[in-house]
Formats: sequence, C-alpha cells, structure tokens
Amino acid sequence: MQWLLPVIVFAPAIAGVALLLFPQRPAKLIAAGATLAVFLLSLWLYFGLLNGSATTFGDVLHPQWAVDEPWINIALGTFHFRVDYALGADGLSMPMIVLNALLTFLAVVGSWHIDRRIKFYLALILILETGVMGVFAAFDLFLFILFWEVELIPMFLLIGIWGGARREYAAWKFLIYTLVGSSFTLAGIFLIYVQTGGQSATYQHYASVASQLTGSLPLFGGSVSLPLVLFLLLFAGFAVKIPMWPVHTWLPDAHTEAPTAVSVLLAGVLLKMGAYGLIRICLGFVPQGVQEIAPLLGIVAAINVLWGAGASMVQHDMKKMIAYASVSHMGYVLLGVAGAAASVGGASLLDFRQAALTGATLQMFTHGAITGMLFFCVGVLYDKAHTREIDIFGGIATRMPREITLYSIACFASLGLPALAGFVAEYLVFTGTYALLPAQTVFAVFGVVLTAGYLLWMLRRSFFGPLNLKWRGLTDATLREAFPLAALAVVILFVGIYPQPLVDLITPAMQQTLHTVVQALAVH
Amino acid sequence: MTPVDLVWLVPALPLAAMLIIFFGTRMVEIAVQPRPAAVPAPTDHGGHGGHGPADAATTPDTEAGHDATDQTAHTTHGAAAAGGGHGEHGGHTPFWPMLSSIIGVSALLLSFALSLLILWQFLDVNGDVFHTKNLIATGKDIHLYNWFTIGSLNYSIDFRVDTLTVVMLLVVTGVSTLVHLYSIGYMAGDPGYSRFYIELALFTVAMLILVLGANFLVLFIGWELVGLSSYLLVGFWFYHNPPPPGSEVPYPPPAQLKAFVTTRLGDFGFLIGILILFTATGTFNFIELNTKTQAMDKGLLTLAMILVFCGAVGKSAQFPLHVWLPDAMAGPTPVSALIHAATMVAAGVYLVARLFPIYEGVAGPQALAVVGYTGAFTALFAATIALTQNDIKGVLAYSTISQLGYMFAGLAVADTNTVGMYHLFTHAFFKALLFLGSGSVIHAIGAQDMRKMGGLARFMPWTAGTILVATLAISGIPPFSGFWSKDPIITTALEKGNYIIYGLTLFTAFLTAFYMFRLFILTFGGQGSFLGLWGGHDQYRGDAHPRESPRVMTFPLVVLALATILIGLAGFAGFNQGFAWFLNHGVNVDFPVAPALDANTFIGVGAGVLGILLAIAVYGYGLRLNVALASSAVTRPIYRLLYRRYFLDELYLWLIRVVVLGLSNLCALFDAYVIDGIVNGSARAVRGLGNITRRSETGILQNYGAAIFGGAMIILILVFVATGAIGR
Amino acid sequence: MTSHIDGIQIWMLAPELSVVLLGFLVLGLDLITHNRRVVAATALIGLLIPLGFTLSLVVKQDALTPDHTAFFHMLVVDGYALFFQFLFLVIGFGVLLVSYGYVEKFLRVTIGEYYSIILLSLAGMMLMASTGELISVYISLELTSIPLYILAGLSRSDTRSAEAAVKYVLLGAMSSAILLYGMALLYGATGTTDLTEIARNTQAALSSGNLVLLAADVFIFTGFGFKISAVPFHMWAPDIYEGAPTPSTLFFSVGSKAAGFAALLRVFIFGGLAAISGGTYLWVMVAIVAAVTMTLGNVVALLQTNIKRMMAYSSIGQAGYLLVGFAAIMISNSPAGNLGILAFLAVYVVTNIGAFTGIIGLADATGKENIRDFDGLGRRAPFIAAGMGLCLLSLAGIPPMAGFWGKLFILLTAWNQGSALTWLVVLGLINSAISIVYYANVVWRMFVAEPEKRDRLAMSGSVTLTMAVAVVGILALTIAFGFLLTGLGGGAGGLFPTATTP
Amino acid sequence: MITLNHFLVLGAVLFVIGLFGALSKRNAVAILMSIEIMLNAVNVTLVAFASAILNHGGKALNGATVDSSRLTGQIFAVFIITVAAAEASVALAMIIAIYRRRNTIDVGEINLMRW
Repeated sequence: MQWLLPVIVFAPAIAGVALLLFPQRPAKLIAAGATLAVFLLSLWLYFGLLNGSATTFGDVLHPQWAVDEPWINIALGTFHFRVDYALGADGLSMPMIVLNALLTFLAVVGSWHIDRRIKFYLALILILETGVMGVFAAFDLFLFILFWEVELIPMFLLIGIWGGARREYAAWKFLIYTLVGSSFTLAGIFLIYVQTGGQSATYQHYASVASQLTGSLPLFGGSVSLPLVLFLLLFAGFAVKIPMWPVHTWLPDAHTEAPTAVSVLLAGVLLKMGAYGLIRICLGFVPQGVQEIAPLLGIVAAINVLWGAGASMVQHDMKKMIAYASVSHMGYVLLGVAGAAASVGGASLLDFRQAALTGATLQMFTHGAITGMLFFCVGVLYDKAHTREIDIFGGIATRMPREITLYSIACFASLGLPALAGFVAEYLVFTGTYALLPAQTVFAVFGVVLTAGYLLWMLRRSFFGPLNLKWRGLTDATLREAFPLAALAVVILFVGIYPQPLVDLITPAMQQTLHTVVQALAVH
Repeated sequence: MTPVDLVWLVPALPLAAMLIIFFGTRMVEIAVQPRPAAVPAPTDHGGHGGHGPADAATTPDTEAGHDATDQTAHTTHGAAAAGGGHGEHGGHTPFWPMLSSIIGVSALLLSFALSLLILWQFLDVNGDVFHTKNLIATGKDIHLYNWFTIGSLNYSIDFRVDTLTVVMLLVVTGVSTLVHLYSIGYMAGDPGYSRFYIELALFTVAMLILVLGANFLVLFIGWELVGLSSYLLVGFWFYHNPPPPGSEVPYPPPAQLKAFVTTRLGDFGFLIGILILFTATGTFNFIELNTKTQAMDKGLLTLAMILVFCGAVGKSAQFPLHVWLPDAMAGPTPVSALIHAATMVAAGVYLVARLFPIYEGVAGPQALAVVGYTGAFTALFAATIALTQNDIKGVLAYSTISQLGYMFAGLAVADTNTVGMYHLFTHAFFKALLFLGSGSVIHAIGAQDMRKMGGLARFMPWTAGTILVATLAISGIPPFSGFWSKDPIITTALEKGNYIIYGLTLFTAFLTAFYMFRLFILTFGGQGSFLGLWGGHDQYRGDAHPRESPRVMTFPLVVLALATILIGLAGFAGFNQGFAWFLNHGVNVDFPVAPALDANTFIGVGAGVLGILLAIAVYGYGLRLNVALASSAVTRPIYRLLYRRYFLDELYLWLIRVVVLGLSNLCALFDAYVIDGIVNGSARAVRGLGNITRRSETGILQNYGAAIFGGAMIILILVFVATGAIGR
Repeated sequence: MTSHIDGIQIWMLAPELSVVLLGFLVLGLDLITHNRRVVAATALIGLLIPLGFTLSLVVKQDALTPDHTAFFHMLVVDGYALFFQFLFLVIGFGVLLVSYGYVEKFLRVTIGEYYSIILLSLAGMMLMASTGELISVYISLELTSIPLYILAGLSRSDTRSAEAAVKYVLLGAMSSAILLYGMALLYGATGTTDLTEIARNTQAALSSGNLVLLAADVFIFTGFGFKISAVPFHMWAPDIYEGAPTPSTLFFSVGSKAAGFAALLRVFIFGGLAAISGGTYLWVMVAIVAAVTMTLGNVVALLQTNIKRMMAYSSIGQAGYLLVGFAAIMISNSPAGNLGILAFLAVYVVTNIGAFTGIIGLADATGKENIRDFDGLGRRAPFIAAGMGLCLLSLAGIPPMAGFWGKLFILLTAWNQGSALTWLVVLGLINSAISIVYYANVVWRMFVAEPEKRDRLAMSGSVTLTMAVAVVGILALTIAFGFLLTGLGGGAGGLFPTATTP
Repeated sequence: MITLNHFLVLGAVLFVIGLFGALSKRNAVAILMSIEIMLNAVNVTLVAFASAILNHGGKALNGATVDSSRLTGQIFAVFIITVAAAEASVALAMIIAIYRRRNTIDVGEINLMRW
C-alpha cells in the first residue's frame, strides 16, 4: 500500500499535464476518469483501513502508508538543512484527502457545461488537486509549505480566466493576501526549524519535541515568549486561509467571482488547508503558543461567527452570502481549537478538549461538503437564470422543484439541523468548548440563530411566494446537474445520522495532539 | 420480544411510510402526469388565488412540466383558494396520491395500535400477559446506536419508554392518525397532496423521536426536526399570493420563516442550558441527570433550568416568543390541529414535565416560579387578544397559547407533573377537535373570517355539535374533560397560596369561556331563538353554499368529541387519580389531582359559566357591549391594543430592521471600507513608493556616477563611524 | 608552490585558454565561410572542449598541484572555480544558442563576430572565478567587461543601443577606477596582491592599517557592487538592459552578475577581507545594501512597462537576495551562506535564461518587447509561454520550481546566523511576496489577457530548443536540489582554507 | 622630506579631481579623460606604496612583512595603463557611434531611457 498515497497525490497533476497534450474532445472524460479514480483510491485507503487489520489512521507519530525519503540533506559545519520527502495520512488528514478527492471529482462533473479553453481549465483543476492533496499528505514542514504554495497560481488563473465581472480584482486580492500571509508562515517555519535543533523538519520530530519548546526571544531590548512568536508567525498564513476575521475580506470577492466549481473547491478544501495547518502545526507543534492566546482566539472565533453571519444577512448576491456564511462557519473550527488549547482546568477537562477538537475537525469535513453543495446549487441556478441576485427571483420553487429541494437541504444542513452533518460537528464543538471557554461559546452559539435567519430569509425571498412571471420559462436541474448535489446530500445525511465511522478515525489523532497540549499545560 | 422492545417501530413505521411515498408513489404520480402543451400564464382568483403550486420542499422531479399540470389543476379550484390560508376543495384525488394517503394512514394506525399494546403492557403490572413485571415503575431503556464516545463523554442515540412517554405516544399517534384520516377529505385534489402526507409523516416521526428520547441529544434532534416539519407544513402553500392588506389571515412564506427563527431563538437558551448541565455532569441522560445534578451548584443549576425553559417558551409559544404561533395558522388546518395545537406546541410542556424531578426537587424554587408566572401571564395575555380576533383560526391559536400557559402554571404550582400533563392530555383532544371543526367550516365556505359566517349549524350539524362539546370542555364546564384538567390547576394554585397565579388563571377561565362562545355563536349561531342554531331565519353572512363535510372528515370529529366526553365522564370514576397513579410510576399520589366538591371548584366553574352567559348576552341577544367598547373614546385604544396584538409584531419587526440589520450592515460596510481600505491602501502605498524611487533613475549618466561614488562615500563614513575609527 | 611553469599548470588553465582559442577560431571561420550554420555549429560544439577540460579537472582534482594553484597563485583551480567555470559554460551554451536567430535580424555584426565577442567575455568570466591575485582579478574583470560594452551597442536600428553602450562603458570605467583604488589601498596595507598572503597579512592588526583596509574593503565592494548591480551602484542596469540587444541583456543579467559574485566572494573570503580585525561592522553595510537592493528592485519593477527594464529591476531584486547570503558570510565565514549563494546563482542562471528565451522568442517573431505585447501569448505560442511562465514563477520563488528552494535555502542560511539577520530575512520574504505581483502580471498577460490577434507565432528552432533545455533544467534542479547542494558542498568548502584546517 | 603620505594625498587629490571632472563635464570625451586621471591617481598610489614597502624593508602599512624584492605595485600600474588604453579606445568608438546617431556627445542629452 506504500505506493497508494504518492499515486493519490501526484496522479492528478500528471493527468493534468497529459491533458494538455491530448486533443480537445476527450478532455472532460479523461479528467473525470482521473479524478474519479483518485477518489476511489482514496476511498480504498479509507475503507481498506476500516475493514483491515488496522483500526485507526493512527496519529502524527504513527501515520499510515508513510513514505519517508531524505530529499535534501546537507550539513555544513553547524548548519544542517534537511528536507524529507515524507508523505503519510492520519486521522486528521485522511478525511480531508477523501473530501478533496470527492469535491474535485464533483467539480469536474459540475463544470461539464464549460467549453472555453476547457483543456487548460481542467488541467489547472487537476494541478490544484495535487497541491491540496500534498498539503494534507505532507509530513515534513518544508514539503508542506512547498505544496501550500503550489495551489496559488492555478487558483489565480482559474479565477482570472473563468471568473465573473470583477475577476481581476478578486484574483489579485486572493494572490497577494495569501502570499503575504504565507511569507510569515515561512518565517515561522524557519524559526521553529532552527529552534528545534535544525536536524529534521518531519512532523514526527516536531510532535516529539513540541512540549519542550519554551523560553523567550529577545525583541527590541525586551523579550517575548518563543512559543507565542512561533504561533503568531506560523498562524499568519493559516489565518488568511481559514479565513479569520479581520483578514477574511479576500474570501467574499474570490468566492463570488470564481466559477462555480472553483468556488466549491475554494470553500470546500482550500479553507480547510488553513484549519488543517492550525490544528496540525500550530496546535500540534507549538501548543504553548496557542495556549497563551487561546481566550483571545476564542473571542476572535466568536467574532468570526457573528460577523460572518451578520454580513451574510445583508448580502444581495447568493454566492457572496454563502461566502460570508463560510466565514461564519469556519469560526466554529477556530472556536474548537481555541477551546482545546485553553489552559483552564488542566488535564481534568481532557474529554471536553477532545470533544472540542474532534468537533473542529469534523466541522472541517462537514463544512466542506455542505458549502460545496450550496455553491453547486447556486451554480445550477446561475447557469439557468444568469443572475444570483436574491431579490430578483421569487416563487421559482414552483419552476425547479428538484433544484430547490436540494438547495433547501443544503441550507438546513448549513444552519445545523439535526440528522444533517452540520449539526453533529457544531453540537460537538459546543459541548466541548463550553467547559473551557464559556463566554465565547455562548456568543458563538447565538450564530446558530442568525444562520437560520439569513438562510431561510434567502429561501423565502428567492424561492417562495408567488412566481415572478419573469422566470416562467425556468427549467429544473437536469440529472447531470443534480448529480453532484445528490451525491453531497447523501454524504451529508450519512454523516448526520451515523457519524461514528468518521469520528472513530479522527479521535486517535486528536488524542495524540491533545497529549502534547496537556504536556505543555504541565510545563506551564 | 414484548411490545415495548419494539417501540422503535412506532417512529419507524411513519418513517417507512414517508420514504415509500417520497421515492415510490410520489415519483410514479409525477411520472404518469401528462405533459402540458405550454406553461399557462398564472391567473389570479378571488383576489388571491395561488398559481403554479409545486412541491418544492420535498419533491424530486423529472420535469418542470408537472407544475404546469398542477397549475391547471389549481385553476379549477382557484376560487376556493381565496383567503390564502387553505387549499382546494371538492376536487377528486387521483389514484397515486390517494395511495400515498392510504399508506400514511395505515402506517399511523399500526403505530397507534402498537402504542396501545405498550400501554397495556405497562398497565399489566404483575406481568401476567407480557411477563415484564412492574414495567410501570422501572420504565425501559432502549439503546439504538452510538454516535460516538469521547473519553467518558457518551453521545448515544437512546430511547426511554416510561409512563410519561407512553402518554405522549398515545396522544401523538392517536391525534396524528385522526388528522391523517381527516386530511384525506380536507386536502382532496390539492396538487401537493402526496407532499402533504410526506411532511405529515416526517412530523410524526420527529415528534415520536422527541418523546422517546432518553437524553438531551435525542430530544434535541427531535425538537429541531419537529421545527423543520412545522416550517415545511406552515409553508405548504408557499406559492399563494399575499393576502390583501388589513386581512387577519397570515401569509405562508413569512409565517414559516417566523415560526422557525422564533423557536430557534428559544432553542438558543435551551442549548446553553444543555451545555451548562452537560459541562457540570458530563451526561445528557435524563435519569443520570436527576442524580448528578444534586452535586451541582444550586444557582448555576437554577439558571440552567431557566435557560432550558427558554426552549419550552419558544416551542410552546409562551410570552414573549408566542408571536409565531398565530402566523403558523397559515398552514393547512389539519396541520394547525395536529402540530400547532395538539402535539408539537405541547413539546415544551413535555420537556418541563420530563425534567420535573430536577425542577421541583433539585433546582432552586426560582426555576419553577419563572415557569409558573410565565405560564399564568401568557394564559391571560393570550386570552385578552383572543377576545378581539375575527379570524376563526386566529382565535383558536390564541386560545392554544393561553391553554399552554395553563399547563405551565399547572406544572409550576403542583408537586407533581400530573396536573400539567393531564391538561396537556385532555387539551390535545378538544383542541384538535376545535381546529378540525374550524377546518371543516373553512372547507365548507372557503373563508375563515367569522364575520363571513354565522348560522352554519343548520348546514353542518355534526361539525357544530362536536365543536360545541369542545367549546364546553375548554370552558371548563363539567362533565367535559376540560373541567377535570383545568380546575385542578386553578385550585392547586389557591391551595399552594399562590394567589397571583390563582387570580390570573381564574380570570383567564372567565375570558376563555367568553371568547370561545363568542366564536361558537359567531360561527354557527346568531341572534334569535336558540341563538339561531336552528329554526329562525338564516343567519349566514357569507356568500358561499355551505354543506356538511364528507364522512372522512366528520368521523374524526366525532371520535374526538367522544374522547372528550368519555374522559370527562371517566373523571367521576376517579380517572384523574388513575392518571396520576400511572404517571407517577404506579404510586398513588396523596394530594388531589381532581376537582373536589368545594367552593373553589364552584368559583372556577362559575367563572366559566359567567363567561358563557356574557357571550350569549352579547352575541346572542345583541347586548351591544362589544360595539360600545370598540367605539367609546376611553376603551377604544384598549380594544385597538388587543386587536393589534399589543403591537408586539411591529415591535419585533422594528427590532430586526433596526438592530439586527443595522449591525449587519455595519459589519458589511466595515469590511468594504475599513478593512479593504487598508488592504487596497497598502497596495497603493507600495506602488507609490515605487513611483517615487523610480524618479531617481534620471537617465543622465553622471547622476548614476554620482550615486556610485556618493554611495561608496556614505558607506565608508558609516563604517568608519561604526568601527569608531573616526569621531572618537 | 611550483616555481616554474609545467604541463599541469597549462592543463589547469586549459578551459579558459580553449575558450579564447575558440573565440578566435569562430572569428576566423566567419571570414572564410558565410554559412551561419557552420559557424554557429562550430561555436556550440567547440564549447564542448573547454567543458571537457573542466570536467577532467573536476575528476582529477588530486592530480593537480597540491594547493590547487598555478602561475604563482595567480590561478586557483579549486571546486569553487570549477563550479563557476561550469556555470559560465552553461551560460555560454544558452546565450549562443538562443541568440542564433536574433543576431542576423537585428544586429549589425555577423554571427561569427558576435559569438567571438561573447566567447572572449566568457573567458574573462571564467578567469574571474579562478584567479587568486588582485592584478589578474582586474585583468579578467576588464577582459569580461570590454566585450560587454561592445555587446551593448551592437543593435542595427535602435538608437537606445548606442546610448546604452556609452553609459555602460563610461560608468564601467568609473567603477573600475574606484575598484582599482581600493585594490591599491589593499596592496599598500598588506604589501601584496596575492589573496592568500593578504588573508594572512590582514590578521596582523595595526590601527592605521585598519582604516586603510576598511576603505579598501568598501571601495572593492563598490567596484563589484557595480557589476552585480547592487543599490546604489545599480543605476546603469535598467538603461543598459533596456537598450542593449536582448541576447546581450541576457548575457549581462546572468553572466556579468555571476562573474561579479564569483570575484566578490573570491576576494572577500579567499582574501580574508570579511575577517579583518575591526571589520566586524562590515556585515551591517552589506545587510543594509541588501535590504535596499531587494526592496528597490522589486518595488520599482512593479511599475515597468518594458519587459527588459522589468527584468533589469527583477535582477536587482535577485541580487538583493544574494547579498542577504553575502551578509551571512560577512557575519561569520559561514560555508552555508556561500553555498546558498552558489546554489541560488545556479538556479537563477537557468531560470533567467528561460525567461529571456521567451522575451527573445517574442522579439524574434514580432520585434516587440513591451509587457502588453505578451497578451495572449499563451495561445499564440503555448509552449514558449508556458516555459516562460514557469521560469518567471521560479524567479518569484513559487514552488515547486527550483527558485523556491534557492530562495528558501539562502534565506534559511541567513536566519541561521542568529537574530542579527532575522529582520533581513523577513524583509526578504515580504519582498518575494511583492515580487510575485509583477512576475504573475506577465503570466496574467500571457494566459488571461486576450490578444488583439489570435495568430500562431512561428518560433525559431533555436529558441524552442533553448526553452526546452531551460525547462528541463529547472525541473531537474527542483528534484535534484539536494544533489546540487551536496555536490557544491565541496565547492563552497574549497573557499575556506581556514575552515578546512582550523 | 617627502613621505609616503604626501604621495597618497597627491593620489587622493588627483582621484577627486578626476572624479569631479567625470561628474561635472557634459562632454563625453572630457568625461573619458577625467576617468583616465582617476586611473592615473591609482597608479600614483600604487607606485608610492610599492616604493614605500621597498624602503621599509618589505613592511606593509599594517606591519606585515613581505618579500621586498617584488615590484608588484609597479607591475600593477603598468597593467592598468595598458588596459586603460584598451578601455579608452572602446569608449571612444562608442562615443563616435552615438555621435553618428544623435549628432551630440553631451551626456545631458543622452537620456532616452529613464525610469
């Protein structure tokens, strides 16, 4: 099984490059085939493990299907530069890998109607998939940052070429925002690399030394706590991606201007890269840093939730509304992490930390599926009506029942209705964090009310009420258009009703992370 | 394998029915529909007929075409859609939809039967029949499956069947069955017929999950799901045109939104309460909570219980979150009967009853005090509004709110949850009866404004008779069931020395009787001999041709009426005590849960009688009191205040507009101007810097040379200074 | 040290010698035949000879003179020198190959003349990397520069070319004057021009002597700073880059910059100038220069409309990153910093050749060189555009291209110097974020912007071939970056006699 | 008695004079001549150093002793003179070229390319 993970990571890019060499006609089929194959492979990993002898994806110290070859390894005097080609999967990354494979496949299916420069489009999407896969599969910090930036240019071009009216502004904003953020992250990686002896950059190494990482740095005569600086530097890039208030303003523009499938990938998996980095690297390798700032992080998370919800409330463009909705929902991830790291209670509240962190990870998955579905819904609507203005519609539920049915399911999942995936994650986060950061949690919980408010208000304005005669000719979603929606709906329902398989595989990884967190607490 | 082990079948059967209809008959129905030639232009009937009805909320569909057929189907019954609140009438239901309803009804019948079996098993204390001894005391836990377990925290899907659950099971399945049956007639020919049964089944499932839940997790799931089905059913006729301005009839799309969000507001408190309890005890399970909460900090626990009650306030439409329930009447009348009168709105009461041991035993007295005063106040508050409404369903809605208030008051004042639960039990039947009856009326004349009715008794005797029974019951007149459940609440309040609640409830009893008979007379009677119920001249003020509803609709009415009467008569046989015994796990309670033959009871009944007499005087014999009140300069504002429902809707609307949307706009603008301003500004700054520096590149060779040597000199001096070579 | 000249020493000089001879050969051949292909083929194939010599030297390092020096320390053939010889030969290949089509179209010289000039300059560059003595440093510097002056002015039509040449030659002369003054002071202070002896003599401290030494350091740094276009000695670069014929510009941007760094490191490290007592603050000077250089280069590049001028500023920015590594060296003779510079240069050379190939390709086909002219190149010449985009992104340091590794490594070495250079590294990272804007802007023009006409551009074989080589080179460097570093480890180590024998 | 410093000062002064000329003259040829002066200043300095080291028995400024029999400085000067000649010829060629095109050798007017 060693070969499986590299194949999953690199196959898409190879297929993408190959695509450019093939003639136009079979491009879509090739792309769909490749992505489907990758998705099936990832499922094989997933369920092969479920049924196999192993009972868990293990944790950062015991990744599955790990590959680890020294790539760059040079020592000069006291200076040692070592980069490992280290891939692996554990309970944290595997769900993301599956999600990424699924969403990319659906994205390809969902862009079937695109004909303009289709080869280039699909190639970019495939390269994008490789980049994201790499981020989740990398087990070496330098490798991580390498993959982290691979995704930039494809996304930049995808928004730029196939985007909407303000695509130029959106694409550049996305590019610069992300780059400035990630340059700080790179600085953080330098710092942690040098501070931990500069012998190796593999996750295992950092995870093992995480709790000893203390002390302080000289700064302008004074001195600042090393873990805090590390956290702030590393987190800068992730905060932009998550996106955390106040560095979230790139997201509404990018999501709104990007073509449907790309918005799906942006919201579905690219935001998760930030959350993944936060959990894996910040929390996993510099727990003290997170602890020192956890309450503040919780407050920001609450702001994220309420701010995003508030902004969605007054949007006139469906896509922009959903974009702000994801700002709001990613706040729950932040909240979960903040709770898990909060220094109150010490080890006594371990179970609640566990719940909070597992919830955050689950939220990453569910939000990916739900928001992806929402964007697909808007996309189908947009392809037919060529507008996303909420108030322009009215009563069109009578014209496109299938589309609106699925749309409503997505909305209800997003507002955390039980038996749908969103509820599981949010409930888990809340039950976990309340014990650790009560005040912040209370505010965040209020977001649930607001979410119901703006989503249902949108439904009411666009779909219900008497039919706006302008849309009399509107036709319902075809089966092909509805396929991605239905597929995601199935996932959402399954996770919402029977989350155990997912959670059981996430939990061990979280346990290991929390182990270091609690150790750090002890050091404190 | 005894019935109680199969309790999961009770929700499973409706679920199965729902899925069968969803993927089965509904699909076929769509498939067999003829394709229309063209999409006809929507037409408007009687001011506000709907057009283009389609089954957005639950129907997957192959072609948009069938909506068009729905449209044509609709236009034939368009006139009946007048009033915007209810659907087509007299249209015949095609085969496949009819099959859907048959599936639904039969599934419900089975669940009801099963519930009865379970009741039997509980009553069979010595285990003669089922070999389960003393189930009544122990109850039964059924573990379905685990969501997941995290450390010691257990998120599991568990059911618990105990006496409280059994009562609720009976109420829910019983009323639901009848409503399913009734709807066959009421919804006949509605294009969304099958969808109606899907959503009705969904509701039943959710409600059953709610009452079966053994822990907060499951209960909350059911809690939210009933909210969903309520949302869907209130908005069942989402495609109707808005009613004309000034009409009291609510409009589905905003109503469904209002219903969901308002209850969500309550759930916010509910969830926080759950979180507090969970954090302190580490469990969701009700039984464990009973013991574990004892270790909790009293103040915190009390706060938690009050927060939990917030959920009940939302769901059971207590003040100040009651505003959604009257609007919820925008749904089809059977829905109003089942969800917004008999079962779902009682969920809040059930919640408090379920947690009664904690409320009453562990938490501080403040918790129950809050419950009681909220309930009592709401009872009066809603009753006053009900006095002035003209929409028949509106009056019933406010009476529901008021009665729910009674239940909470009952829970608060008594030492046991029996009193409140008993009122819930009886209320479920006669309130369902009232709504179904009003539905039958609306179905007959296609209007729901009481000013357009009158003297209908002669056209629809069955409806009139059954509604009379219910009206007497709700007015607390013996021997009808309402008397046996309502009077104990009032008297217990007095015995407990809780004079405020006593006064409120007593006065409310008077008002209730008054407005209920006002409703009855305005609808079925009028002035003249026998209140114009029969004989005399025609009192009908409307323009339709009223006729008695079909059997399938009157039959449930009769059943419910019989239930009301029989429960009432059973009261003389100490049914109250029996109910109490059952609800308290087979232990006899030592305090009265039935009205005794004493002064208090007479006062209670007297209030009711007084109300009835007044109503007869005013509406039967033309005592122009109401007109006087409505016109006199002094009382006119009060009348207006009541008629406009204390302007609460306006207030909330203003709050949302100004506060919520205001803040939201603030966020959006801050993003657009401040944050993006900084972002774009810094980008511009960099370019500006470049623009300045590039000017140094003059193109003149000698400037370049100067730069080289000047630079060298500056560096040299800097180095010298740094090394202290010069200036030392 | 051998006192007489023998075969081994000739062999050690063979690469440079053969390049010079090749230059003359090509020149002569051009007189005999007028077949451009023959001349070009001769030059390109001929370059294999010096390459062979270099490789032979690499393989048989132990057969050389014990201290790897010849001609009385004038020639030092250590790993460092060999690396640069190899690098310059690669540059030679690239420039000769890519300029094949361009020369006859736009220049007023024949291919033979053009090639011979380049080859002579190339010989000078190779010498700059492998001289151990100030006089020969100066000679090889001039041997490099004078042909470059000529290369700048060869355009047939363009007035700007002549202007560029004048500016270049005059400024070059000024800079060499100040360099010489520095060398003179150094000679006076240490009494010798032999770098090894200088390194030894600088240890003996005398306060008055130190002042002179410091001045010498600064002047010499200025002289080389001109070659590597470090701010404030950079001002010639944009004008000359813009005015000169594009292949020449390519040659300046890779060749003369690399040569400048080769000599700079050779003098400062081999000659121990970095380690002079009381010179402890020299690194501050370098750090400040580095900061200003990369910031100015990247910021001003944002506003350029002419692609060659943009590349000029970009090359200034790149010099800034290289100087960050140099600052690390000045703090403590860190072999890592040196290695970082070498690796960065290797990557920079290949990527820049690729980028300029795209520019030359467009100029070949359309004669245009504004950034706007690249609109829709992605559809008019997909392969060239893709390759050029890849190279630009590599220059910007976007993974997975090799440029990312180069930048990452050189910055990491600086960071490793402790907190002294942290600010510089962070500034560098922010700068690379800024730089992406103008690199990506070209990519945007090529792939997003719509061309005014959709015709396919016919690219000459030489351009396509060069681009293919460059792309393969980048990808290879990406994957084999580890090998590059380990391979260079010796080369960089060879610069540190003190480090090897403490 | 004329010491080393006198020569050094002379060299420095010469250099600055040349520099001043190079930066102030508008005529390209004049600039070229000024540069030659700078180079000669370097030569003076070199030769001065060389003779000084010779006289002090091979003691350099910072006290290090070297083989006094060498004539490195003078040789350096000779090389500089030679190379300077070559450089000058190329420069003059360039100046002629620009004159052909622009009919001016005023460097103030040779500024087609800027910014």
